[in-house]
Amino acid sequence: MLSLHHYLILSGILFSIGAMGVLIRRNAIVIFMCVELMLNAVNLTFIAFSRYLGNIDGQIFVFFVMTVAAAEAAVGLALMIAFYKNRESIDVEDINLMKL
Amino acid sequence: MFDNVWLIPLFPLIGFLINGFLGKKIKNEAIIGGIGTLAIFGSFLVSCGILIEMISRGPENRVFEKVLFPWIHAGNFKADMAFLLDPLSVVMIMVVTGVGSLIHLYSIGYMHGEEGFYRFFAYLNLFCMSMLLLVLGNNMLVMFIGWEGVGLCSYLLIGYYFHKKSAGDAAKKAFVMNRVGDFGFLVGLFTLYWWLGDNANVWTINFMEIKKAAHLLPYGGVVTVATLCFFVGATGKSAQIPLFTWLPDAMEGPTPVSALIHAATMVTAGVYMIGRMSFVFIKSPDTMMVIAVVGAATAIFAATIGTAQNDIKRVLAYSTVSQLGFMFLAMGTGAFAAGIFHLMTHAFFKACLFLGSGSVIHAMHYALHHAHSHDDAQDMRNMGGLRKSMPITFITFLVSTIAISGIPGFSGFFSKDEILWQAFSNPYHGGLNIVLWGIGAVAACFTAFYMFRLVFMTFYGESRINPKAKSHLHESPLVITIPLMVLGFLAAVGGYIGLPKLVGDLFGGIPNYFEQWLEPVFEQAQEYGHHYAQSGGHHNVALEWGLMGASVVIALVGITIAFTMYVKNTELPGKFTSTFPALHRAVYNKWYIDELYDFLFVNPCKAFGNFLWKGFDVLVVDGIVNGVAAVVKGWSSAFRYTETGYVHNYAFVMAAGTVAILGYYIFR
Amino acid sequence: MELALPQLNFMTIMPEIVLSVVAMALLLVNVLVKSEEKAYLGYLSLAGLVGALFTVPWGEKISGFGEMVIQDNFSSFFTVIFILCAVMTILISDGYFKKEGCNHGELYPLILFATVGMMFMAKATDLMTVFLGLEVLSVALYVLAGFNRDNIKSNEAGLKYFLLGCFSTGFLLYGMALIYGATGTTKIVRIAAMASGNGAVANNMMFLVGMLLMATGFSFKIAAAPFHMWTPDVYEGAPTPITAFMSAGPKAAGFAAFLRVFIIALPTLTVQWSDLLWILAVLTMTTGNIIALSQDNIKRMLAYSSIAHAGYALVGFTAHNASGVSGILFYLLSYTFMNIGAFAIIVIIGKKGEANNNVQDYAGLGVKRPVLALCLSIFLFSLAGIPPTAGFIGKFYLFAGAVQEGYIWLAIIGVLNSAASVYYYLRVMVFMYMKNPEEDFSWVKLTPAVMLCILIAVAGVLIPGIIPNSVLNLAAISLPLP
Amino acid sequence: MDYILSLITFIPLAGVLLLLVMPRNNAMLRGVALGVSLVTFIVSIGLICEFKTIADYQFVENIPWIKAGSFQMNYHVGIDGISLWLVILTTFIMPIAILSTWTAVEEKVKEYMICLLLLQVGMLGAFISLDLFLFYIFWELMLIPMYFIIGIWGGKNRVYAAVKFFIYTMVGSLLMLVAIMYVYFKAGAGDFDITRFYSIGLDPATQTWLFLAFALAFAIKVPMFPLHTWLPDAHTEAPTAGSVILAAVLLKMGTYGFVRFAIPLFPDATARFTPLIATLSVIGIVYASLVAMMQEDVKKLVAYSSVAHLGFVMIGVFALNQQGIAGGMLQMINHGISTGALFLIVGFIYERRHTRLITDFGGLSKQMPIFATIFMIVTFSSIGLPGTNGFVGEFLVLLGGFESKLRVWTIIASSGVILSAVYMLWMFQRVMFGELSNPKNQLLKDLNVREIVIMVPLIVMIFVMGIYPKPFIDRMIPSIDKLIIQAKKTQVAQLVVPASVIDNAAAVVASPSAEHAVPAAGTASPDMPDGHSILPAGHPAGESK
Repeated sequence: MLSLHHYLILSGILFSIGAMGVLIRRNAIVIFMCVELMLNAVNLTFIAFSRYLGNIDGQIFVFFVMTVAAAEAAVGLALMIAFYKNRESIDVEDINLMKL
Repeated sequence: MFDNVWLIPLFPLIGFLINGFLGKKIKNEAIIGGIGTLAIFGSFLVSCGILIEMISRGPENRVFEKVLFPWIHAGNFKADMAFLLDPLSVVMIMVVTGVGSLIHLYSIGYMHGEEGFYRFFAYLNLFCMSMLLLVLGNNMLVMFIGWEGVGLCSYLLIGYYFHKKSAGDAAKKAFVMNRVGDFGFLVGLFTLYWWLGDNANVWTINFMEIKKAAHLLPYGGVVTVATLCFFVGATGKSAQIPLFTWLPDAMEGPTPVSALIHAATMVTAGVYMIGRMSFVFIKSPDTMMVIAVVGAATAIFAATIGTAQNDIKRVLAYSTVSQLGFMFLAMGTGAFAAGIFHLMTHAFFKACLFLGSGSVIHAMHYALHHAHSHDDAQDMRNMGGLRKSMPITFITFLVSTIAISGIPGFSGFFSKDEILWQAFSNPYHGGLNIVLWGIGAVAACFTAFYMFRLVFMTFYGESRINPKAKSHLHESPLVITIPLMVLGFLAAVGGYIGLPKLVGDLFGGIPNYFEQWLEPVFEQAQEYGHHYAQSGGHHNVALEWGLMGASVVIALVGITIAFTMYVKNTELPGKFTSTFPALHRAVYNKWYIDELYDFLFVNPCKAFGNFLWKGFDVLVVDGIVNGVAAVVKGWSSAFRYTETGYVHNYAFVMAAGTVAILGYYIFR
Repeated sequence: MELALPQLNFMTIMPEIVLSVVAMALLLVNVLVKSEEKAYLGYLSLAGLVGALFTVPWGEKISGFGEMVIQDNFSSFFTVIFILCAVMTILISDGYFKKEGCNHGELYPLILFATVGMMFMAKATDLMTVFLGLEVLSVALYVLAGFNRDNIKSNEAGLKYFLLGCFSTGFLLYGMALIYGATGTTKIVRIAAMASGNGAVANNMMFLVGMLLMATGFSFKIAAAPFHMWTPDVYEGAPTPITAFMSAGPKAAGFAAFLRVFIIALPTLTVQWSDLLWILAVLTMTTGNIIALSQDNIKRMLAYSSIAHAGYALVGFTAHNASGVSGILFYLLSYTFMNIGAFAIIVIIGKKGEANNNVQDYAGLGVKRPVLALCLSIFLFSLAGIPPTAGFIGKFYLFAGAVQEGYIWLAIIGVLNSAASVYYYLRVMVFMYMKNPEEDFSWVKLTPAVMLCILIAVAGVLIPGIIPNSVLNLAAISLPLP
Repeated sequence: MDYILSLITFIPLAGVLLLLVMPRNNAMLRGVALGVSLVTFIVSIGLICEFKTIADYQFVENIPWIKAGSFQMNYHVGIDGISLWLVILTTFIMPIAILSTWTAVEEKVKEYMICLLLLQVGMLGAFISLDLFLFYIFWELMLIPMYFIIGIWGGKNRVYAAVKFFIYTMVGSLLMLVAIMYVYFKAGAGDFDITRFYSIGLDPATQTWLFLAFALAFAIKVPMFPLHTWLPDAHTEAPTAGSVILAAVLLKMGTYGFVRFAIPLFPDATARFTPLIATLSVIGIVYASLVAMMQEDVKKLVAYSSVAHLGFVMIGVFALNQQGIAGGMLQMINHGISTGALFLIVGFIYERRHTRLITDFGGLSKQMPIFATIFMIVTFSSIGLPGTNGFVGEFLVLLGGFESKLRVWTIIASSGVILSAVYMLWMFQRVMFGELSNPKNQLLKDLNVREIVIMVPLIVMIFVMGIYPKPFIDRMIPSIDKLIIQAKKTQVAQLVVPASVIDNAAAVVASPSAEHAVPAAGTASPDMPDGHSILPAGHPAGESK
């Protein structure tokens, strides 16, 4: 029988994987994917709690998160396209005009 | 008349203001000089009036205080602008205004044609005012105004020829050395004020109030501290060891200045101050001894230097230092009246000597100028045989020289002999008395020697003057010679108001008027003195006669030596010099005291100041300030490299921050 | 199970409704307006903002939408800040985007949407609303930061902000999830109730970690160290009016949500979070000020300065007493005026393509354009916290709050920081007044809109600086209360 | 006359507004600025006329200003004998400062005058504030115009000097701000009224810290060794008027701060730190004098001399007796006049020769006799020659110090009178005496009418205060007595009322006639004179020790 802890640990691991991806990967799209992974890990947490607590709030939250993630994806990809048009790269190593 | 005492300093003040502000516009020397002279002469007249009134009053009614206005009042401290008239201050104002008037008159002739003639008279008047404040002040602070005021005027007048570097240097030196003394004066004042206030609840700096409270003061202890501090002040003003070196340099000023300030009046302020506070000084046997020893030492020390100087004014300057030493010797041995008496006679003969030397210089200068010669007009080696061309100057000069040398019948004899006798006989310093007398006697011998050396080199022998200039030499005008004659007369007869009792008894019991006159002033001091007098003193008439004779002999010895060396056998000085070159060089160079002071104080001070500025202030103090700024700036330039511009670095910092926070809270 | 319809209370979100409607209408109108007449959109949006301002109620406390939002003085105060922020941004935008030659019709709706998002953050009484408001704001801001499509720096700013913003959102959300898990609710009042009544919840590690992760997420929004790294780059790259907007509005919104959530929902963890904030405050102030010292680009310098100011506000937050919190409110309002005012001047001094933004380029401004220089000096003095400006009063309340709670050292570090900060503010004035002009600043055009913006800013800095009573009292009655 | 203080403080502000709207006509701008400062001065004369010689604050205005949250700040102003003369000094110096730059400042005249007048607002405000918060506002407000005056119209290294001045002062004052907040919360609910704070009775440990914070701010401003290094820089770089105001008024803020705030607020800490402060002051006197002696730049020399002079003020103030504080207060004013005048003098020659190096001069007396006379008077005032103002202050300071526990320090400090003569006269000699060798100096013109007009009031004040300082001291004394009582409040070991107060009261009763002849010494009664007959217990008179 899967307990709440299993879900929480899984989501924790997923969240960590996502975070590590953000830190390690160099392609902006992949990084964004990793962020999505983090968000979905959170969603999993919400759902698990919601189920465990018998409370629907968590599930509603998840809907919002999904919607927002979609909006973010749209904006994000647009930004990347704009950047790519000027720089012809979306490698984060190249996003370094401004520093210090 | 007493009520009008404020007029005395007022007249010179008015003279100063008129000449100071309008002098440049007036231009006419006669008017400027007239104003200046009349101003001080007016004071002289008022002083005479006061003297007459004081004589007419009984001895117990001769103290008078006049408050002009309250000056500094803060809490228990009160200093009024107020004057004190008593026999002592009247003697002083008579000397200051009398000699002052003569010197003003003299200056009209002497300063004729000088640039800044008006300036000279303005300063001279200002000086007189300050000096009168000094002697008239009824409290230490008014005295201190005058005390510093005369220092200021001395500064201004020494630096009168300000375009000469030496004059500027001398002026500054005089002021700074005086300031060292003033520092002592101030600390002495504070000590006395604080002790009396704190321990006896007499918060005062008023002389008469201190006098009344003087019985509360202990013998020695704090009084020694206070009086020694005051004495430091006196050494500064009166050019005693160790602060005497400014006075010879002060000869950079015009000669009337030397006569008035650096001979007759200002330099005697220290003596006056001790006299004024005799009731305090005498309470400290140690201080009295210090004063006596310093006085005696200065007397002999300056006299030795005087023997080897060639500048006519410098000889007189060292002579002044030496004579002041005599006065301090008198004060230190409790012979207050004698000290003041010598102060007065010294004012007469030394003023006359200075003015006489001025007359010589004036003539020499004129002559050399017309001969287009660049010889030094003040160097005695360029003079000689002047008695023929300048008879009046010569005679007055000779009279004064006899007076200073202590030849019986002239004023200096009476006062100097009184000092020597009292130094010997007063019961304060035990065995030291004889030593003091001995030093004084030797110094007197030196005095006679160098003074006659001066006379012989200047007025006798063959003329060493540039031959071309010789024809231009002539006697100075009346405006110069009249003061000479008056002062010469006073130098001759001024001593008779203070005949020693011994001599007076010979002539049917003529009392010592001068001592009698000052008796109420010093009565209290003498009483305190008896408190610790060691023995009854030596009141042996025969001994007194003997010592008097001895001092006459000593003077004659000095004169004889001078005569031998500078008239009869003129090679002797050269021989002497070549026999003892080191000694001569040391004496000629004033025992290298100036160099010693430079080495000990001036140069280290400058070096230390320079170190503090460049080494400490800029590098360390400001270095720390700028260093802090630099460190912050450095951090700034270092920390900005944390902003690498890479997203993953930023994300890493965020993640690391989160982990650190979580870790801290979970595992703490 | 009975189905209870929640009380909706549209009145509670009246300003948001007004602005959303105007924004959507503008999107439609935008299609019809020629590109050189986009300014009209600006006027329309200004009208909408002013209209929204009139719908802000005071003195009431109404909960709406099933306790999702609340209308109270706290939210009203922030709503005013946001509207002012939007108004001033719009006033300086038109000139800027014309200069940059950038079609900017969508700008106004985006600003309005961002404003709506901020308002929701200030009103949120539910973590869900906090998140929603935050995202509405963020999404709009990502676009705004990268609005200058042809400018590579703007692109980069947008992208950096986007990536890091999403990343931080993840942490915030995870924190919310944990809090939800620990208490079983997302309503902040109930979270507090659950925690205070129940030791098991209050001491639950999940609850604590949730708090910490939320703090992380909010710290990103307010640009507190070490979550500040994005700020300089984004501020530098974003179009200057947007930088102005971002530095004032979203920071205030972040504080609004941060304050309300932590003070109302997490009073049981006060000890923990005030410790955390103490450290964050010190780090933030110091980092911001130290690095700002060596900046030449004035936008970047102000970015670091804005980090430092977040630190000052955190000082008040650490104290979280009446003086401290009302100090934050006052300070954020003043900061809006002084910072946007400063940016307004940077906007008009700047040349096309974000050029002329270095401190050195300001040489001689005091001679050539004395009034502008004077205004900029006033803003900078206010930023430095020197009387008689609002910046000083704000700082006084913040630090006084800390002193009152016994955080003496925090206050001392704070004042030392503000002493150091003086250097870089003065540096701008050194160039403006004490160097000789190299250019004549002939390109500087002072349009009425910009002039109005600067005027508002000057008034907003000086009047509360001299007679701060009314604003302070407003702040004092606007504390976040359950 | 109820609002006279506000009137005085804000007339300059009105002048600023007037200047703002005026066209850029330099002559007119200067005229208006001068007029405004003159009007301020004339109105401030009213203060002296209406001033009552009592200890309380007068011309008090207390209007609620900020009241929000837990704070209550009032616009609470008023003056007593201590601040009266500083206010007058400020209004007195201002027209002189404005007149002094008539020709020296040709660029940005409008801004310059605005800065000067704003500065005046700040200074006056700080002197009249009785509300600690208000004081702080004005205190900081002063920095801004001074920063611009140094930074814009200053010399070569002006930016460095201006920024250093600003930040150095700021660091100290911000720490003081924290201390102000702390005091406020310690005092409990209420306003920032300083008299309220006087009576809170903090424990000694707290006082220590608070005193340090206050003292740091004030010590930087004074400036005391070793916090003085901003001063030479600021002075050297500032334009003449800036230096004049800086020396004459701004530095007094520090000493005034000690008198008004640090000492009465923290009596225990004051007692504890008196030796430290006195030591630093004495070091400052000797050290600054020695450093001044070696300076090559006249202005720097005068700047260092300021450090030394302010050291005297600090000694006097911390002597905590009537003479000391009265002397310190007088010395503040004296320093304002004398050093202000010295800076003006340096300004005159700088304007002519564009150099301030001592070696560039020499022999100027010949070329500029009026200048020489004035310079000499001011020099001697600075040295503290009796008859000039400098003496009265210095003397009272040293006297007060000697009577207090600071005796040893005072003796060392007294050596400052020697050193000041050394460095001032040496400088004077090198500048004014000697050969007029430099050909550039041979063309120098003597002072013109405007310059003489500037100097005359200062010279007059030098003598008035030197010869008749009574009106100045008399008005201070009640306030000083109050201060002393306050400062010794918690020191149980001390007398409750200083003996001097009793004495003063006795003197008032006795009220001696202006002139009286004391009969001959012997006939006076054996008792002490009347003024001294009231003895505190434990001090039997007439006891020979």
